[in-house]
Amino acid sequence: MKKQVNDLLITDIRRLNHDNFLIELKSESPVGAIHPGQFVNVKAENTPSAFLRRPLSVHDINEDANTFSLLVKVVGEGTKKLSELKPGETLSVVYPLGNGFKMPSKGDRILLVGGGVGIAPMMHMARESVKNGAEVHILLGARSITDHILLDEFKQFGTIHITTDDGTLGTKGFVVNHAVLSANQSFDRIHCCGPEPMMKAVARKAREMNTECEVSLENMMACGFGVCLCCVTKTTEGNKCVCTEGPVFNINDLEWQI
Amino acid sequence: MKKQVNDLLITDIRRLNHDNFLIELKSESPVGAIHPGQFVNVKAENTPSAFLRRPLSVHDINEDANTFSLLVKVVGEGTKKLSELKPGETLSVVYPLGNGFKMPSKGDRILLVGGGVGIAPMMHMARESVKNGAEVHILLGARSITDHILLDEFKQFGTIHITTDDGTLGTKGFVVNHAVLSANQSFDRIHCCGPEPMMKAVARKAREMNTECEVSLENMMACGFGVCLCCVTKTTEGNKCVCTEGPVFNINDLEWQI
Amino acid sequence: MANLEVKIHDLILKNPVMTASGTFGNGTEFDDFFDVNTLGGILLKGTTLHHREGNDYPRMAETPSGMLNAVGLQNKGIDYFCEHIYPKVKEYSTNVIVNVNGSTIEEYIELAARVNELNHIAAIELNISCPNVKQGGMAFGTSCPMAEQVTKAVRKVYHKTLIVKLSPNVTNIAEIAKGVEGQGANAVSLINTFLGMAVNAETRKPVLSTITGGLSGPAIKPIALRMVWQVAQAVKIPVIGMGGIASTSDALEFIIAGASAVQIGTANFIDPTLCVKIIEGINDYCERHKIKSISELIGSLQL
Amino acid sequence: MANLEVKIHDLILKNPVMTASGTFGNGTEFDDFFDVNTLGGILLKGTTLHHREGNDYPRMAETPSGMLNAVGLQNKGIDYFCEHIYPKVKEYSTNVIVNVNGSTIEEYIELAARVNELNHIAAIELNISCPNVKQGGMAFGTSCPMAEQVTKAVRKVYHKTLIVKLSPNVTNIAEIAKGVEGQGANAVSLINTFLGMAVNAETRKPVLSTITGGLSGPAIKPIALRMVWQVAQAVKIPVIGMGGIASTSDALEFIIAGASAVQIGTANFIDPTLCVKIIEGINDYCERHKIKSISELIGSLQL
Ligand SMILES: Cc1cc2nc3c(=O)[nH]c(=O)nc-3n(C[C@H](O)[C@H](O)[C@H](O)COP(=O)(O)OP(=O)(O)OC[C@H]3O[C@@H](n4cnc5c(N)ncnc54)[C@H](O)[C@@H]3O)c2cc1C
Ligand SMILES: Cc1cc2nc3c(=O)[nH]c(=O)nc-3n(C[C@H](O)[C@H](O)[C@H](O)COP(=O)(O)OP(=O)(O)OC[C@H]3O[C@@H](n4cnc5c(N)ncnc54)[C@H](O)[C@@H]3O)c2cc1C
Ligand SMILES: Cc1cc2nc3c(=O)[nH]c(=O)nc-3n(C[C@H](O)[C@H](O)[C@H](O)COP(=O)(O)O)c2cc1C
Ligand SMILES: Cc1cc2nc3c(=O)[nH]c(=O)nc-3n(C[C@H](O)[C@H](O)[C@H](O)COP(=O)(O)O)c2cc1C
Ligand code: FES
Ligand code: FES
Repeated sequence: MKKQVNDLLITDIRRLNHDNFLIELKSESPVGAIHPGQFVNVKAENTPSAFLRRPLSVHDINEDANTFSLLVKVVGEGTKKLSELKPGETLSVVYPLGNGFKMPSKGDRILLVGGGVGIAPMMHMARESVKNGAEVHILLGARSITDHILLDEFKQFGTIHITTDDGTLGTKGFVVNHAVLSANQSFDRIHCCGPEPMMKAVARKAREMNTECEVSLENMMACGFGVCLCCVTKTTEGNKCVCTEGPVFNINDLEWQI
Repeated sequence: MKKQVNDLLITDIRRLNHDNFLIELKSESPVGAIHPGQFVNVKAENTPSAFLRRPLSVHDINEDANTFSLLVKVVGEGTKKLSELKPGETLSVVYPLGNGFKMPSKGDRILLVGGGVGIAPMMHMARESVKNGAEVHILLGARSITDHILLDEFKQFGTIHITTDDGTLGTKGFVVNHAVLSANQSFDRIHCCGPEPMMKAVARKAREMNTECEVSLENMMACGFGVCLCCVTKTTEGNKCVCTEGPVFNINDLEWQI
Repeated sequence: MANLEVKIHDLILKNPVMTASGTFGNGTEFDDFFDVNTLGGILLKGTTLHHREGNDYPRMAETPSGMLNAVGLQNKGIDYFCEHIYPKVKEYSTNVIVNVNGSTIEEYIELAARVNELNHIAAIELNISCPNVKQGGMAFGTSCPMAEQVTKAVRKVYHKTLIVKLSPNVTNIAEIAKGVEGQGANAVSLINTFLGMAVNAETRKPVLSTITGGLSGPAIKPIALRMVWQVAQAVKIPVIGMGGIASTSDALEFIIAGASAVQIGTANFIDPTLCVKIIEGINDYCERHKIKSISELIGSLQL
Repeated sequence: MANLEVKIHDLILKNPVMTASGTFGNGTEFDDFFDVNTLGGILLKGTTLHHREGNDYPRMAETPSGMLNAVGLQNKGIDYFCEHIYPKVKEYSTNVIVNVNGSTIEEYIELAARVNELNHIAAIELNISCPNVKQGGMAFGTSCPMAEQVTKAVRKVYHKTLIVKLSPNVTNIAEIAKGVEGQGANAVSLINTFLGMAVNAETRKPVLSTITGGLSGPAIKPIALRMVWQVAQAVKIPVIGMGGIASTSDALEFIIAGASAVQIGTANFIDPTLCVKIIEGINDYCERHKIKSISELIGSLQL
């Protein structure tokens, strides 16, 4: 799908909990062409401290309505401005960007791991993986029960596994403490998105389990389409741009000390 | 009244025509202490091209509700942002600023002249002048009939005289073409606010009529309370700050070539 | 309460927050907004030997996250200052510092000598970096030998704390800082404004009456911070940092980069109570980070 | 349609809008967004003799109305360029210009000689102003004698249009512009980024891996505009203006101040189609103001 920059109509905006919300955007090009794990780069408001665009994963798509949604956590001025938008307004979006996840084949058994707002790209990934005929397991980690969102939606696409740091829901501890991430489990592939320490811990487990593993990185970006060279990560083949050669990387290609 | 900076509640915001709107603000200090002709300095949104505050005249006050209003014309980014505010939101306001008009005594016959959005301070002035027992005439000029606003409101306080550049309402021409600004009229004082060429033309008439005349200037301001020295105008006593020693000046004190 | 006291040579500031010259009037303009004595110190507006009318209007242009000014040191001169302004500002219990400006070395000397007589003026800030005057000003601050010369000359007649205010419009600001340190400056303050320009595309005319003016505000903060860091590494005397400070975090960044104190300039125009908020914010930060004294923070950048 | 054609020595630009090196990749990254051939010219990303990995991540910090970058000239070197990039970019019908960077004069010479061989490269832009490399870079651009030396050396081996890109981190940019003009530069382009810095107050660490980086974006526009105006008055060769251009009005302001052409940099990141909008905007302006040829506008500032 060709990259484009467009003012897209906001068809819905919905607060999910204290700091997460969903924005639904009407696309001009067929959303079916967006690959799971790809992201968009948005500009809500020309505020001085949110000068650049803000990269956000495509959370889910709706082919019938030709809309896609973003799951956003409010962390600073840019995301706060986004949260104040209203349906009927438009948002400037550059999309689709990045490579996306490797898709499973029919019969593959895969595990999607999302920590915090890292669950964002996993809905789209789960939906498309099920379409491909894969068996999907979804491991979701958060600090506490009130931080877990969209569990019913995820349940549509596979088996859900939950952890909370404080034990208020599911297994107490981090995602890597969950039984689904242990050597007696066998997956064709693990796909992971979340805070870097969590992704590194999952990558370590995947190594132990001898399982292929992909992670989605969130480096700081200035352009999002490969021209500024600001977003690099070290790989076995030297610095690569997270925005064009990622955000999804196989852990074997990264120079992570794990 | 002590100057203050406060986030004031917007109690009403109302579009009057294509480019003018009214904002009503709930004051924390008694609005009765605001002098006609004083202004406020507001900050709607920290946008890069509207970096500084925006000076706006106090249009009118409501002592019962303890509110005051601003009459704003959308000319650029700052005023556009203001126009998008909603009742219930707050606006950061530094107020009250400047000197204000010289008030009439009982029985004085005065003429208020407003051109374009220069009519803004005249409602408050008219209201207080009537309270003082003055006879108030109000001359309002605009490009065309659709640019004339608030005529009914002004009528409460005195006799209205109208001009339009295109003759669609009242006398055709500029305010100085109106009969009320002619030597056979006698006023104790003329108070004028509008574009500079218009104020200069009125000042010239006032000289001819041998009538005291005050004008309210709109120089570019950075601070609004006398510390940056950016807003100066040349007077018979040298450069003076429009924000503290004005915005209202007696035309005899200005170095205008009229 | 953390201990926010800092020393700038003989000056004891109860906290590191001061106001920048030309953005705080003579302090009295802020009396309505807050008690000026809560500040670490105030810098009065630029004073010259003789009365100056300043430049013609327009003197200001807004720019992205900043502004250009071309005030041109409008002030009533040192006689008026001594007679009318000093009697008021000497009542402040905080440090009151005069910003002195000359078009020649002789003028700087005469001014400094006059201010030296005023008991309640704690220090002078030698402005060798004003971009808005035809003579002197920035010319002194953009040449190392001239900066040294004027500092040396003033040092002879001025016996209290001598702060030299540096221009950012130079290739090597650390070199100039070292130069004036060598001539007896007790502290350096930086930065003054960048020489900038605004054009009205519709009329094809400059926006400012003087064509160019001085750029200030958040836009210049990254460059100011870099210069403060470079200068703090180059000199042993205290560095007073400024340029675009608009929040507690901004002020802390300058202190961490090596500033012993900061000055708030343009941001006063937008929030006249900002200085007070920043003093409170710095205290909160210290408590949150278990910092007992602000001195632990100065130049604490971890490389 | 107004006539938007401008000449930069031997280069004929169909309009004065180019892209700034390091912000436009090799052009192909924009193919999805618009037809790159509609531009007056494109500046390819900085090329060095040898492969460079660039600096460590993080390389970017957002600042008020601007950004700092510390990319450090990541590129695959001139051999890779000739083999893999040149075959693609030579197909563009617009002017394609290579931005060359050395750590020594010898490297500049070798690079320029290599690019001289490439038929479809219309010009080189000699980058003597990169603030993000340890050796060379800005050191050449902040010293007049060194700027002259490198220009002179390159002039000997490079026979097409030679543009020298100036650093704003200097006391007197006009002096350096005159210096390189004297050594045979056919045009100067300015400005490169300002050396700036960002600090994270919470962690007390620099934000960038390299501590300092280059400031670009609208924040620097007023200073860039002033420098373009000063340089345009000092030299006879064409001036290419840049620094914070983000709208048609910005571009026009540079042209009115004396730039024969402009480059759009950081703003491409925010609106990848901006260049096209600015070309249209300039044409609209000319029609509205009854300007037949853009050349009437260049340096038309009314004082
Ligand atoms: C490929 C990619 C996909 C992402 N997907 C999502 C998503 O689906 N949902 C979501 O909520 N967030 C996502 N993020 C993170 C999101 O971009 C940042 O949270 C957002 O940019 C912060 O903007 P702000 O103005 O609110 O915060 P700021 O005030 O700018 O910063 C707050 C914090 O966020 C970090 N941050 C700021 N800008 C970026 C940036 N450009 N990239 C990474 N981190 C940044 C800062 O270091 C700081 O710690 C993604 C990031 C990337 C790179
Ligand atoms: C004392 C005073 C009282 C005023 N009262 C009113 C009022 O009651 N109602 C009203 O609508 N307007 C009033 N104005 C004018 C108003 O301040 C400007 O229209 C407004 O600041 C423009 O902001 P902007 O961001 O929308 O436009 P910009 O995009 O900033 O500029 C648009 C135009 O307005 C001019 N302008 C911008 N800033 C200022 C400024 N600080 N002072 C003067 N002119 C400026 C510019 O030169 C430009 O031509 C007053 C101005 C002053 C000084
Ligand atoms: C309107 C205005 C007037 C100024 N006048 C002076 C002055 O008289 N003397 C001086 O040394 N600096 C003067 N400055 C510079 C400031 O003191 C300060 O160095 C500069 O603005 C950078 O800080 P800021 O970005 O916080 O404003 C002035 C700045 C402004 C905006
Ligand atoms: C991410 C980035 C990379 C850059 N790389 C180069 C470069 O390789 N060579 C060069 O001469 N300038 C480089 N520059 C500087 C720009 O070409 C331009 O001079 C500067 O950014 C000012 O223009 P702007 O404000 O429009 O971005 C780079 C700028 C940025 C932001
Ligand atoms: S964000 Fe610019 S190259 Fe990746
Ligand atoms: S606007 Fe600052 S002194 Fe008047």
